Amino acid sequence: MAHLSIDERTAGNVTILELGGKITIGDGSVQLREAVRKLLEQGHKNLLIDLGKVDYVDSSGIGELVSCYTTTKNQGGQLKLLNLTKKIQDLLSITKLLTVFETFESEADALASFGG
Amino acid sequence: MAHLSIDERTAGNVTILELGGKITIGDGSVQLREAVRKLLEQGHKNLLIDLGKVDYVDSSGIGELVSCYTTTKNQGGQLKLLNLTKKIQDLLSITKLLTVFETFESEADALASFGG
Amino acid sequence: MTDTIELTIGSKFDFIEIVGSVTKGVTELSGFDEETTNWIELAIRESVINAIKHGNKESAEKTVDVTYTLDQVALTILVRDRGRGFDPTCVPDPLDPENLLNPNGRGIFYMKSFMDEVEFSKHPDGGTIVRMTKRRTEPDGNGKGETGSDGPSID
Amino acid sequence: MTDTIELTIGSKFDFIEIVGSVTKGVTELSGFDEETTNWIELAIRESVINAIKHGNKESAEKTVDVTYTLDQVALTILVRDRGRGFDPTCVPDPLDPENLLNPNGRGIFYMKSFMDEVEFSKHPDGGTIVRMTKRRTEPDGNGKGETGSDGPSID
Ligand SMILES: Nc1ncnc2c1ncn2[C@@H]1O[C@H](COP(=O)(O)OP(=O)(O)O)[C@@H](O)[C@H]1O
Ligand SMILES: Nc1ncnc2c1ncn2[C@@H]1O[C@H](COP(=O)(O)OP(=O)(O)O)[C@@H](O)[C@H]1O
Repeated sequence: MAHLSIDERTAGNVTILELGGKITIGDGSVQLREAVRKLLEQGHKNLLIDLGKVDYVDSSGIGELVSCYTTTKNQGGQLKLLNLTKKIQDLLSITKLLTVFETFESEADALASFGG
Repeated sequence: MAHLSIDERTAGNVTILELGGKITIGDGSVQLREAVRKLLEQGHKNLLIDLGKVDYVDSSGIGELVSCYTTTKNQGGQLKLLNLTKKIQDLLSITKLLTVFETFESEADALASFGG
Repeated sequence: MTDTIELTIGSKFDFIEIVGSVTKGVTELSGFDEETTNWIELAIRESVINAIKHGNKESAEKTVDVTYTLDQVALTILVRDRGRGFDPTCVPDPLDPENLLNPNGRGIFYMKSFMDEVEFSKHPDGGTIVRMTKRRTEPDGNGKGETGSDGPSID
Repeated sequence: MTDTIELTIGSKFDFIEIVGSVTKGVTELSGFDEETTNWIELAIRESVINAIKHGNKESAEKTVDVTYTLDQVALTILVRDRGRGFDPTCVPDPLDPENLLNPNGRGIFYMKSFMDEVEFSKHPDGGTIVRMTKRRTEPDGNGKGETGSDGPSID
């Protein structure tokens, strides 16, 4: 139960991580951390996280997104968010994290924002 | 929560009751009893109960089907079952109720069985 | 290692759905397959309905306790009410031809059909305890793993 | 009339889903709308995660009790652990700019955002009790019925 699915694909110089399911304490958060760590190791530094199919996030999940953001930035990369659900939008908003993350509703706009 | 939906339609001299949801203690069982009682009062005596969209039945629900069968028969009518789910099939089978109820997998066959 | 979950509800049929969802959660964690999970859920619901209806006679202040214990061998579920108790050997057989059209009397039969063991006892402080067990592995210990389609035997 | 449901679990994150489904069942019975139900579920999950993680430090034999009490005015949920307790006034503010990128420290903030009242106390026998309340009707008693979109206030 309670699993996170992660589909990876590449668009130009950006790696898109399409998440589905739950980003919660335990499994979900760990899986996301591992996926981002591996991509950074392989030199993929432009990461776009598609949250459209995530149906549940708790404070650990939000914390994990923050961690991934920081790790990516510290390695000279960029991590941005695509397709926030209303729930995630609310959770980020009340903790002032919308001022931290760059977020997009359109994949094309998001990809363009990373530059060539 | 936990509700039974009942859609009624007529095919020739047969009234088809399409059930959806749960036939369980409380609401579901009472609703079914009321619907059958009303039809019998109005003179509709050929009843076909379509169980295809019923996702949960407990022993009260099974008992209610038996009650409706008996009431209908006592008033000179016939009550038959259509589209048993595997669960309902199993529940009827182990309590030897498949020897009591006439059951059908095809609506056409069921309707034909009532005669003209 | 043993895991225990306890749930206590007042004597209201409204709470049956909650008992159902806890049962489903516990059986899924136990690794039972979907079909077995459904039958265990049905058995526990029947037992809790009996506890509310026949045991506590729906009196609001009397509670029903449901305890789930999972060990390596089996999932054991206890359902306790605060009623007067009853003699389970006197319950009519629903398969007896004269009972076939009885609208009641199938609950305990379903509990026994879907669980491996069902035992009734009296709590020292009063009330009935129903103890139901579902084995996680084959009884002969041949290591076949989770019980597969351990549903009712259909004739 | 007052309804109470009690749930006791061991200190394992695996059981959080079960707490979630009981919470959902209780809030739906209480007549809260879907969005409010989701936020209440989140608040209770956060509290139970804290009880398992910070309170009981995941030690298997220590339990967490969750008690749901519904009356005409409000749904009140108590979460009790067997830990050492803590001083809730010393918890850092997650909105403080220097904490904004902290991966932890948002659980209690979410609990307070989504519930009407959150109080921490110590149980006489040890452990923390978190008492969370969600009102069913508008606080000024203007009879508006169930709280509608009583979610977080978004700036
Ligand atoms: N917890 C209980 N306390 C007292 N009597 C019970 C209890 N459970 C079952 N019984 C008795 O056993 C009978 C058979 O129960 P059951 O097979 O579940 O069928 P039903 O509930 O439809 O009558 C009940 O009618 C009741 O008399
Ligand atoms: N039940 C508890 N027992 C002991 N300490 C707790 C408990 N709940 C919260 N705390 C303390 O409060 C801090 C803040 O909790 P919270 O806001 O949920 O964030 P997080 O759990 O991510 O640290 C925790 O780090 C912990 O020190």
